[in-house]
Amino acid sequence: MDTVNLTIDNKPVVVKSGTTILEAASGVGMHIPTLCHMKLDDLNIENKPGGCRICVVEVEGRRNLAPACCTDVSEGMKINTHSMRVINARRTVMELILSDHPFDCLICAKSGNCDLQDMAHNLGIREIHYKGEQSTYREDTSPAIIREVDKCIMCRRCETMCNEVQTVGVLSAINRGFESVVSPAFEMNLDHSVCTYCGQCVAVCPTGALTEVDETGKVIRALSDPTKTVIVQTAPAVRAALGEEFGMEAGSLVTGKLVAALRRLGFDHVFDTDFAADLTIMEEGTELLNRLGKHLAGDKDVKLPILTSCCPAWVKFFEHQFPEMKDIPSTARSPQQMFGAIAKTYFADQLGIKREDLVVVSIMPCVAKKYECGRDEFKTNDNPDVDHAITTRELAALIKLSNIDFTALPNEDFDNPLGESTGAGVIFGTTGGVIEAAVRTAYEVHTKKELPKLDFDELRGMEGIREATIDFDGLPIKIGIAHGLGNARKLLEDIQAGNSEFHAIEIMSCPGGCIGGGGQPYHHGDAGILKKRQAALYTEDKNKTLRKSHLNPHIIELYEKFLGEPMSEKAHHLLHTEYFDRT
Amino acid sequence: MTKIKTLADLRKMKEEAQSKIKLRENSANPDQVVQVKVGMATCGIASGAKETMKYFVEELEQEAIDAVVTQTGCMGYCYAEPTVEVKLPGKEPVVYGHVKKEKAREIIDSYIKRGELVDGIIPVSFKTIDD
Amino acid sequence: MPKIKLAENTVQLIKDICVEFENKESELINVLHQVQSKLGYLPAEVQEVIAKELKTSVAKVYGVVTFYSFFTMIPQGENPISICMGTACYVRGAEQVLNEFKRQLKVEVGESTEDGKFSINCLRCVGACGLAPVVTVGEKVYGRVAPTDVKKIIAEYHNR
Amino acid sequence: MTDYKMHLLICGGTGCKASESDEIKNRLNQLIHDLGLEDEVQVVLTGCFGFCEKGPIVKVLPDNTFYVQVSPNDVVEIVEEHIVKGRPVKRLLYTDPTNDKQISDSKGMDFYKKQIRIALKNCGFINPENIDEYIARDGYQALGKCLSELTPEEVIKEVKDSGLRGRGGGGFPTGLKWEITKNVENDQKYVVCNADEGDPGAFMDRSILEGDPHSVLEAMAICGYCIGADKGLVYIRAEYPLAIQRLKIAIKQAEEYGLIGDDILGTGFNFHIELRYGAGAFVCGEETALIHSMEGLRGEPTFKPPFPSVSGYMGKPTNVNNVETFANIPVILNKGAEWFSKIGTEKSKGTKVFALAGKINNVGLIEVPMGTTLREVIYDIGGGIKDGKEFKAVQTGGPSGGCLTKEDLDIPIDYDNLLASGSMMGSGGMIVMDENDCMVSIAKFYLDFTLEESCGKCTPCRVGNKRLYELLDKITQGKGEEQDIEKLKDLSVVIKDTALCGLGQTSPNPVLSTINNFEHEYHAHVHDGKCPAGQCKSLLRYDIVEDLCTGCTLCFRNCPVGAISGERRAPHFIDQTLCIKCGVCYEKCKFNAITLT
Repeated sequence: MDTVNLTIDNKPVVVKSGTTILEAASGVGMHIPTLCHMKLDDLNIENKPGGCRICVVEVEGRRNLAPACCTDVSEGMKINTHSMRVINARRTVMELILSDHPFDCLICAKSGNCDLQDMAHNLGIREIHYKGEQSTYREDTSPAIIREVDKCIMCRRCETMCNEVQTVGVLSAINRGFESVVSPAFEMNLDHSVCTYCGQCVAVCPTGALTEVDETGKVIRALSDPTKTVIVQTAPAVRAALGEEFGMEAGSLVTGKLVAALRRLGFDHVFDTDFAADLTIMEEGTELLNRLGKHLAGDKDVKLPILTSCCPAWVKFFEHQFPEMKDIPSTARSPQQMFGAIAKTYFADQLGIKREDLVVVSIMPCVAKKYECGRDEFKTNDNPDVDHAITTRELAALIKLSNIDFTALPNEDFDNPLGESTGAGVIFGTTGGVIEAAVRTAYEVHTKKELPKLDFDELRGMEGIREATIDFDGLPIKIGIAHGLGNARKLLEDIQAGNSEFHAIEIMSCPGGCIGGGGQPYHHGDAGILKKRQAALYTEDKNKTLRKSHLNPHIIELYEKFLGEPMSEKAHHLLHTEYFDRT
Repeated sequence: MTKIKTLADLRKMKEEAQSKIKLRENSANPDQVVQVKVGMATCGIASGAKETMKYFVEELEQEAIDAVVTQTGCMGYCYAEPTVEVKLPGKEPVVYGHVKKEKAREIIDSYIKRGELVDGIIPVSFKTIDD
Repeated sequence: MPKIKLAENTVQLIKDICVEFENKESELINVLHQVQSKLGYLPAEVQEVIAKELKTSVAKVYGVVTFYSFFTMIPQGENPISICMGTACYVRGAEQVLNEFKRQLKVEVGESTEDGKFSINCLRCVGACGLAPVVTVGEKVYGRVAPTDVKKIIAEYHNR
Repeated sequence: MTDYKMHLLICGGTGCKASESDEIKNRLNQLIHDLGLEDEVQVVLTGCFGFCEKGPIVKVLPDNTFYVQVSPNDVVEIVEEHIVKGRPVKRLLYTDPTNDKQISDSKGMDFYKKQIRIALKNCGFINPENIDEYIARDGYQALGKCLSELTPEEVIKEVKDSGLRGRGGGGFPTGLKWEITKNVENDQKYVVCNADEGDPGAFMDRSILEGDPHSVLEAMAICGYCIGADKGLVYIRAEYPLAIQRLKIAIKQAEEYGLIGDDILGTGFNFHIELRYGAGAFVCGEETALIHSMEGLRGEPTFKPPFPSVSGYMGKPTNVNNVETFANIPVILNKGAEWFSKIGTEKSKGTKVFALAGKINNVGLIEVPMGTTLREVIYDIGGGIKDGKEFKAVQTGGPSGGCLTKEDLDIPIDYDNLLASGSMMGSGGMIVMDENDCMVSIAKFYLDFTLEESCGKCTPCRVGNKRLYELLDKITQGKGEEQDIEKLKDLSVVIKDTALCGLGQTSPNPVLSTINNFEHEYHAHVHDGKCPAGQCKSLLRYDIVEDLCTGCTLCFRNCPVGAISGERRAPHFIDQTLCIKCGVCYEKCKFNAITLT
């Protein structure tokens, strides 16, 4: 490939042609600040509107300043990234952004974690010289996401996520000039829109314009209510990310500390969603084998592929966008909801208390889980199976609020019976993990043989759409994997067109799967963090003695004592669900 | 309409079309063509100016002389109607009185074609009839 | 926003227009032009139909509608009054004319009078700068309008 | 075939149509028919004559009689007097404002004397709805010659040699642009005509499209031949219904003659043209925004490179030129690059069309050779300042340009000189201002425009221009502070330096140029609380001179807010805290007892 010679701040640099100034500078240790620009390597996600103009640099011979994020280097270029002209321009642009931004940093949900705040600090803004009218908008609260549109700086990252990556199409820039802002159509509330609450907009917002609904207050209230037994479940992806909130290296596994922290917060029983993940495999795996069996027997009514259904944003996505296909996904509930259903029946019975007196809290990497636990079909007598779903970030806030020194905590173990899990449950937190867990169980159930090797490398990775054929002892099973709803849409359209040869497809709404969920600690545009979280989950899986869901002793016990067998009538009632046409 | 199939056809078509707006082209560049102004006020019309004008238009056209024949108001020489002002490219205008068909013929043949002055000039010398 | 129910033939009309443009997303602006010329404005429900037909998101349609000043979501008055605010008209007093219209009709720019007879809009240069300031009512153009002419112009339409 | 002895040309441009030129045409036709003269007299509705100030215009050929401000009621007189009796209708002739002399032949009018018409050569001369008349004027000859006798390289060389530069504002060499697009390899390319003329007060492109649509179509096809495109798109403002209609007719006629379509003139070259409509967004004049708009998106500009020549409409190489640029092409190819390059200045060849507007006697459309001075344009062609007022400034380049002052009157107009004097060529709007125009208000007016037309994508334009506007507004309200003028300058410089597209980068120009040339006016507003031009209402003060007031109570009775008090037959008094400066008292007072300071 051709190379280009240039100088950046008087340093000679040689880079590949087609490199942007931003990338070239970064290569020599000059980190030009950016605000709207976001590039998630490996995920093929890029937001490059060139709109914020924070990254401008001086290029010798050019009339005006050049945006580093979208200007390619050229031979002989002489770039100055911090001349007086540049600094002056950059500061003025920042002042302009701030002049149309509320000054409530101290009480903003994003305070301390805000790209805008950091950058204003780094640019040494001490005064706004250009004050004037500020745009004001109505706040929009939905079951999962809050939009404080006053704080929108038109970086368009959320728009890119919502349209190009997720193809949900709820958010768009509207109006123009000073009035322009990112909004749903007709400035309607999110809960009137086709929003899936995947939370990817929240994950990338550089300000406090998009945040999750904060339910920590409700959790504190429940914990301090002496009449309630409060139990907690924690999703697989949480343990691979929570440490980041306490300054730990990305990819640190903090399962033991997490359990310890939850116990110190006052939860009566600390359980694991991984347990429910194993349960999901029992149900979903059985459903797959049933459908497959009928299909192989020539039953024309049975539909394949079967699609996973543990992701609530994905469920809402197809209910809105592909309602005619709502009989294809597995009817299995998500692990969060299976956990809630079992907790409020089986476990409440064990404790001898009424379901109303048992409060189930879940810690999720996800904002859509807040919406999911509020769905009517997951309630009995108006009492939800899961009472409150809080995000990894909210949990971190709770821990800080409760004066717990997280990093100094000892490692503790989950409680039983709903705390035991296998490695198969752990990898639910990454793209490819659910289907790998399902394969481990389905293979052994179907072939009645033990798997020679448990690591299915062909199902792992970060490619947006992956496919693999697994040999079920002579029966080739075709598997598809998609993460990111845009990728899911492609597979769905193939199915619609009759071009899909898959037997089973795993779909996760968030790029990377739950490790990249909208409720996780902010990645601030660094996709490397997601890969480290993913690696952490595979490590945890490897270190487990049990790595196949059907071998989880407490699952076996649950079926023996309570459910009977997978897909039994009771299982059907508690662990399966139906889908609705939401168009 | 039929399609024009070649450049040659287009060129031919242009020539046909040009004749239709020749009057406009010539009026846009009157200095390059012969200008004939016929006094067409009441007095002129009564004295047969209309026929004179028609004669000029038709004859000049037939002989393919690029010319602009216009009518104008009373030139103030009612005694000599019909009056006609002729201006050759690059020359001062000349006004002729009592121009009927025969005189017009003479003006065309001698003055317009060969530039030889003809009898019957009304001495106006410095003013054109528009003033 | 009050929901309106579109008549079936209106929906069909919109669908037909979309078909005329092969239901192509890239023809959105042409479709919006056509639909607005038929219906007079582009209410939310209409945009929803268009989004569906062109297989795009309604947010995107709304984003486009609100970007271009030519598109409106508010029904126009029977007699849409437009005051040219191009430079030539401006320096020759268009603002005073506009204010007089606003005062007489008691509406702001972009609004319609209560009886639905008039609506006021500003536009940029109709290219009749020689007649500045220019006001159009429907198709009719009024040139060299002074604030004192406003009453007369309104009266022309009042009793129709 | 009828050989008409007399042609009546009626201006059918938007301006004159607004003044009922259609009705004039109908009545003329009717009367001529009634008199049985339809074989003698041809009535033609043409494009704009340019002399919009005095429209509607009726021109009688062959004698070139130029009637101004004709109303339908004048038709009878024109027919009876002029056509039948040959006597011009004197009262409808144009009167030269400088010497009160009536001029009958348009050739004698100063307005036309200094003009050279290339882009406008057919405007006001042919019937734009009749392709034959275009063909009669060498129409499609250039296309025919290119397709049959020249290679694309040869055509591009001719365009390059002519020195033609883009007339849309930037002044990029047209031939070079074509060459760049030609050299990008792709199986599909596009030619786009930018007819999204949005500068307030500019109507050059509209007039060309209305008066001579074929010239643009022909040029687009030539461009398509050169760059290897078989599809052309005209992006035109929806606000130009007449131009759209004429374009549609022209496309249809050209298609019927096979001059557009497949296998043009038997050469195997295919070229189709479609229309795309703007929807009221000035920023769509910027080529990347225009392309997005054509794709059905919000008209937001994107960073260049990639330039449209490489990746444009639908991601394909696209050559975008504006209307006036295209209109020059057939003439250049017919008359030769050498002929064209002799007109104009060293670096700016040919002519430029300007829309003259504002406080000038002859508002209208003119075309002058590059290098003509502002003085010639304003005083000779434009007939000087209206109402004998004093010239103050002229704004060129619209909201992206700047103002030029008395000192600049003798600068020969071309791209480089205008830039050097702090303005720019722009698309050709020229707004003349007189002593009564407040330059701070003018800057505010342009900022208001930019603000409303900003797409909102980049911070400097979205927020920066808002802040500039607010500062200007503050100053015109008399609330300006010492540091505000500096702030205006500083912020303007940063916006120019950092905005994403041409609209944003040039939006502070009116501010900078009015500060550069009229800083004293800004100071007067800020320091003395005065608007020297007497335009900023908040800074006006009406007072009653006691000695002159007779106590007639007329002002008292007319004041809409009750700000005036006083006894009958005793001097009255204005309460400045209540006064809204509407000026009614000033107008009503019969004794000149009210002063305005």
